[in-house]
Amino acid sequence: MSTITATSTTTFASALNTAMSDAMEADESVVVFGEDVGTLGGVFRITDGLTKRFGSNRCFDTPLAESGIAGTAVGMAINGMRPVIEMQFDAFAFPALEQIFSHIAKMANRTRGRVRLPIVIRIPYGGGVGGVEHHCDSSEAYYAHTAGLKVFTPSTAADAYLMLREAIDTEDPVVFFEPKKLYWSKAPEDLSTLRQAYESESENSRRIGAQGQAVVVREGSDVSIVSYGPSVATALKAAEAAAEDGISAEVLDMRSLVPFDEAGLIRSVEKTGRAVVVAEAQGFVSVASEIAARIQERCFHSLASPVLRVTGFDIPYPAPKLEEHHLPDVDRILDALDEMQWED
Amino acid sequence: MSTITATSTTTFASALNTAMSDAMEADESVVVFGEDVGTLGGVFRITDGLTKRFGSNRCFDTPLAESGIAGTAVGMAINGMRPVIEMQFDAFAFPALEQIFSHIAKMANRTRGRVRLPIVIRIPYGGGVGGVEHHCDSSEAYYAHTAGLKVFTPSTAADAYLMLREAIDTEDPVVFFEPKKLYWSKAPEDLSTLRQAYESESENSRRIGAQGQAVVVREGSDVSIVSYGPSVATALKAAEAAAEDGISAEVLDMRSLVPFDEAGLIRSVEKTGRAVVVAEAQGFVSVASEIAARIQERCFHSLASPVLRVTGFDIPYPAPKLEEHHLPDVDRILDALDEMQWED
Amino acid sequence: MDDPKTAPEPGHEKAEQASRIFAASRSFGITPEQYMLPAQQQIRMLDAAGTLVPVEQQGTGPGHEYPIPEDEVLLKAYAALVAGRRINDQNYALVRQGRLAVYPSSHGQEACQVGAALCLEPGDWMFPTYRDTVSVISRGVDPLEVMVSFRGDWHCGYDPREHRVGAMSTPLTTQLLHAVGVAHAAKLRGEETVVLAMCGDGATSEGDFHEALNFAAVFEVPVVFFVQNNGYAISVPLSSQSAAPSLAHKAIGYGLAGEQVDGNDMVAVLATLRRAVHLARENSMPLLVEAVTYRMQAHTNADDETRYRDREEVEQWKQKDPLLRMQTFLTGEGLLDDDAAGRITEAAEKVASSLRQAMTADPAENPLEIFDHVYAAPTAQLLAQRAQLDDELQRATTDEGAQ
Amino acid sequence: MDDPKTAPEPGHEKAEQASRIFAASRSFGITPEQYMLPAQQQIRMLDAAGTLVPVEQQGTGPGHEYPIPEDEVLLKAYAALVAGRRINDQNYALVRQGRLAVYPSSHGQEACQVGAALCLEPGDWMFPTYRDTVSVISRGVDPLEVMVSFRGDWHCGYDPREHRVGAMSTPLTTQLLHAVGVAHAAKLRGEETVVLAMCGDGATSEGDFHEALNFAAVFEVPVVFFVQNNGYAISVPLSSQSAAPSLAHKAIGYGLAGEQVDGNDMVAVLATLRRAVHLARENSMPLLVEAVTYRMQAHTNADDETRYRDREEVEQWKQKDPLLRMQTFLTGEGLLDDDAAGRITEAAEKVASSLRQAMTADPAENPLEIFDHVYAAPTAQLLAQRAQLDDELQRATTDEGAQ
Ligand SMILES: Cc1ncc(C[n+]2csc(CCOP(=O)(O)OP(=O)(O)O)c2C)c(N)n1
Ligand SMILES: Cc1ncc(C[n+]2csc(CCOP(=O)(O)OP(=O)(O)O)c2C)c(N)n1
Ligand SMILES: [Mg+2]
Ligand SMILES: [Mg+2]
Repeated sequence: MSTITATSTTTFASALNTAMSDAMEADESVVVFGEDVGTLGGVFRITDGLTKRFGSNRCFDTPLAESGIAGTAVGMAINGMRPVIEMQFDAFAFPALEQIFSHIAKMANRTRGRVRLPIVIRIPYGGGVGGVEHHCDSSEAYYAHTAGLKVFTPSTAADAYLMLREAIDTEDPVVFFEPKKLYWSKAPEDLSTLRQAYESESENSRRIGAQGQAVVVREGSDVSIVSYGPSVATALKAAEAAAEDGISAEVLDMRSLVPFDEAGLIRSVEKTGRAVVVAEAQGFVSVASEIAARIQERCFHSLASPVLRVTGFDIPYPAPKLEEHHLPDVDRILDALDEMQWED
Repeated sequence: MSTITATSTTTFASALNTAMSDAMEADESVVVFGEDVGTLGGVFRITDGLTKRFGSNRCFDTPLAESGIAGTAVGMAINGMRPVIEMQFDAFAFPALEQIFSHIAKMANRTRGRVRLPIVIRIPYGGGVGGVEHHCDSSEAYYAHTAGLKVFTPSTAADAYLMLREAIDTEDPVVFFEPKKLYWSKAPEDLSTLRQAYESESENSRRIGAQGQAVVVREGSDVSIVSYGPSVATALKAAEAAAEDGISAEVLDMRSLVPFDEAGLIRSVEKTGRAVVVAEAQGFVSVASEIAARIQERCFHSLASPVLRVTGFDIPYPAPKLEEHHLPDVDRILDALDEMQWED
Repeated sequence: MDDPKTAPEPGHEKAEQASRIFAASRSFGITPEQYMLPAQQQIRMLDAAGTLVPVEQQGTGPGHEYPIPEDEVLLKAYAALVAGRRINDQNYALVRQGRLAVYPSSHGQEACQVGAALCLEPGDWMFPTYRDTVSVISRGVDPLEVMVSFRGDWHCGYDPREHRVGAMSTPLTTQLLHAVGVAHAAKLRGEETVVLAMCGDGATSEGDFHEALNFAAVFEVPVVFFVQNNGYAISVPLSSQSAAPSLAHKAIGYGLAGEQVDGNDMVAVLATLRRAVHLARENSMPLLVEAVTYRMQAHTNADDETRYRDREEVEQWKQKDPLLRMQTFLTGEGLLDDDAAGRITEAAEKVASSLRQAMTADPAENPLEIFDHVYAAPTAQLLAQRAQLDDELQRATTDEGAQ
Repeated sequence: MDDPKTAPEPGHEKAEQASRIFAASRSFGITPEQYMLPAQQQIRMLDAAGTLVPVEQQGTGPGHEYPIPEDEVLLKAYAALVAGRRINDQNYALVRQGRLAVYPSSHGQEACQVGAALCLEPGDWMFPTYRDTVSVISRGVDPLEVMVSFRGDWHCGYDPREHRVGAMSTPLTTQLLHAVGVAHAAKLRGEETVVLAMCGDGATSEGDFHEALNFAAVFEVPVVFFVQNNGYAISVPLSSQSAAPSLAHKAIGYGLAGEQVDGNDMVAVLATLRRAVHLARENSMPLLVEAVTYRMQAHTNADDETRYRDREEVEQWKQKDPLLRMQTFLTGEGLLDDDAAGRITEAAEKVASSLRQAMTADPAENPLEIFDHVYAAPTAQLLAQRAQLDDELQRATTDEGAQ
């Protein structure tokens, strides 16, 4: 572990990198593979140095075929490995969807729990980085809808580290969504402290861990802004702006979409009585739809106003020059807050 | 047209078959292809007789590869054809998802409207037929979430005919979900009357048509049961049972998930003040979530009770012996009605 | 070709697999292309009547030699053939009696089914499809456990890890990649595990076929891809599936050796698969074996075969029945007498009748189990749904009681 | 092989494509296998120095003949090469200046780029990838329209139907199937449309490659699959991509003919592609052409090539520059003098400078357009969202005005 230098400032990217490296160190059945993850260290450099450190048996490039990557991961997991695979961009995971939906999600259930597949599918997602078409999608809804998959998406470097380690340690398949616009964001975080904290937990709690716990990233009393992944930062900024208008907004980071922390969600909305859900993906039949549906189901009598959604429009992701108009931003969240009935 | 005998009773299957046959007759750019759709007439016989009648240039078998089927449909549509392709079962469309998500849904937008793809993707879906694993999925959520696709699902033989003809005539790609448990259901329907009605409409209205119009299949005043596809029949039965308990339930068949008839939905729920959404698919991040979210967004002040959902559980589709426990049924809908606050 | 003399241009080197193939072909005095392409004719050891074919007509030659298995193995294969046929026909009957929901029969393909099981060591793995019931049973899995899915009780009735047999796969071709992954994991741990990956002729058209063969070749893992080409994918004949000279010709495109064998010739199937498994194990390399055979019954009971093939074609294939050919051969060679044949039939009958017995039971499945395996530990959401169903079931019982 | 003498077993007939290949091979006095496999060496007409290679060293032979194109065509190709190189390098510079978001350069691959365009008739179609800017421009599409996507203005800037050029495809390999569909539609209407389907070496590993070649062979449609094997898929070298003797060896697995050509030899590329297009058109059959070439610059500006290849390798390929080779050849043949060369350079400079000019403009896109093309007629839901954005934009303008 000494070769990874943990400093008191880290990027989201290096938190992910260190998480994989620590997991590989801790358990030699952890293997990392995908397109360009070996020599190059991934097009985002998230796997940088893993091949050098652990050898090309532990971190390696595959031929260019995503169904092949996911399908061989199934086989490796059947035969005792814990594969961590990378999809280069969100839309390029689509060729793997049959393997993911029909096998990765279902294998444990098909075999009555005899064959569990501890596979982590890492997917960089979201926009805001000026990417050309097919490089900016947010497709978490497809996976969250698919029973048998867990779906995580961290929004801070600390969570990037801890949640990726949890994802690797869990016996269930996890689709791990990494907001690519956060990769190079810096945070005052000491990875070695996180590592110690994580590794001192019991194996059992590591395998189950804090999974599915939403976290209140800003306390507030008037409205809950519910978000995850790349939108948490936007939600926080909106909460700050709202504070200037005298509105105390609580910001909730769901972190894990499956399992889903309904209790944490209810706690917040019952307190505030109002909710806005913020997410980048197109809003129709989305995770935001689920959150809104669930809030009204469970908190109906606490709600002073309908739950509103601020999401991407129901259009294919636009070209770089136009993406700012598509993505949820502070103003659009403030507009949603304005729409809420504040008279009472 | 004389070779197709329209009787005053028809099955859902023959309504679909006649719709394709009439569309092929009306427009020679309509071609039908997929696995086993030619000589065999499809494993459900929905394309029965088309090859015989129109020749193997118009209805033909492909090699066994769904991405190939969807991808060549893209090319054929680029080059002036109107392909109607069949996916043999719901889960077997998954290999085609990259072509569907990245091209079929996006081509018109990518090319600024210069290349529209009038492709119909027919997908038999849903359970209740004792099918083994991978044969009973309801995956409409994946498609409904994908901007650029239209998603239709008829629940009656008349709609099967009319909506499939509309789907073939529209300039946009349509994913056409056929509830397979309805295939052999009979209805007192005269297809030749429907044909005349359809063909007498103006080309423009045919190309846009009744698309996206929800329909009230049973009037009621106390609660709206919102449903589509295979669940409409269940919803109707539940409404009848509820009537015995003195509850007047309106049943709404959404018919088209994209475009989505928000106005029709609001109209019904504003009248009744309560809503239950019924669908077979697992409920998490589903079309039912969207409907519930949308109802509370738009009808918040008319709602006397939270919108409830009666859906499949969040599990992989169970084996035949256990599917009855998974699927929404009358009792479960009645339980949901019971849960609603009826005091006011 | 990859002759070391003409070194590839920089940046265009081939994987080691290529040089291994080159070395192998040299050892046989043939070109790498000749080594990778199938022999000029199907490998065949028994003619349609069951007589041993002269060596020079077996299709074998340098780089394409297939030693005939030992007598005990041939007898074992025959016994498995007889049992397999019995199981196929009994299941077919059970379906007609409505006691079984669905059964994709391999009647006519039993030589392939048995060969696939008998070519493997206990530590090896097999990845079967929905039609490979007889292979899975021949591998030693309890027949009843295999039938669980066709009876509709649960999805997969046996423990894949215990038997080293993948759950029978319905989404076509997907299992070939699982096979590659299993072999790759074994290789990384230094284990010598051969994996037999099975699919049909139709399934070779799926993209996963391509990706699986390519991954296996690049990773140099010992997977034998075994295609049972029975001429049809449901109603679609091979001519609408492929224009290749043979499916075995696909191998060279990945840098592996392909062979085509008479799939109704038990001796040839076993000889070819055993040799392929041996080469795979020795050299840690994948191979492709295509067996040409025929599905004698409908695709499943839901299928109407008369719509796409005529009786005459089926009759022609009846003349090449793998079971009869093997029986004639073994009898002719003096390996099988009436006594032995009787014992084998009896044993098969026993298996079949105990399966039939077991199948008459209709075990009550626990509905709540549908929530138990989705995740290692159920989520709060699933626990709530489980409680809902539990409540419904209890109310139903109470209602029944009240009636 | 598919010798009519040994008729296939009933139910196992091959597609007509197979018999057509058989007939063709017979006409050349070679076996179908020899016809479908690539020649024993890459087709090459110019050596690295640009001198014409003696016929017996060109790699050609019966069934693998490639007539050298006429002088005007060679000159036209040279002009396109010069323009292509100029565009590649200028775009590369524009990226460094931050005036262009991204550009996948085909510097070093221009012979392939130009060949792909010049082998087609106006009525034919081309399906390019993200790296094929120069092909698309050589085909006649306005350079500025081609650059729209790399500038981030919109996804595709030209009209695919007008130019019969598919929208440049980013999801790898998907476009090959579109090509097959276009050809199939044309065939069903009785039109003689050849479609050139382009992809890279890495892209051959995707399942869609397999499905496209197979569909094309079974449907017997005139698609020329053109693989630019530049040795790398981003950082992954060919040896980690394939163990096949060559990518052209994949053809036989689908029953089509494959050929490998020196992709830095403009004459050979053009000769091979023209012949392939001719055969495809004459026989309504698909073919596979692999061009061995090299990407001289990084994958895109976001890439750091020093991580996966050394300078020396790049230098070696510099010696085979397609532009210089062609220039030397044409000059040596007396087809190109300083005057003509000057005019060609000037013309290329003109194209480049007018593109540069146009690129300095930064057209304001209408944000509301993002709703306009999703469906033929906008849905109520999109109209509402459009109104929302419109309102936001108007309020923003008002706010600005107020400041
Ligand atoms: C991905 C996928 N597509 C379609 C199907 C439906 N299907 C089941 S079996 C079959 C035919 C398979 O033919 P083949 O591979 O030749 O095997 P055989 O049935 O002849 O043994 C089809 C199309 C499927 N199971 N999976
Ligand atoms: C389906 C898919 N997977 C991954 C990618 C990401 N990606 C873009 S280019 C590339 C490498 C392609 O290599 P090759 O086909 O050899 O073409 P080249 O870039 O060398 O021209 C990759 C992996 C993609 N665009 N599409
Ligand atoms: Mg078959
Ligand atoms: Mg390349």
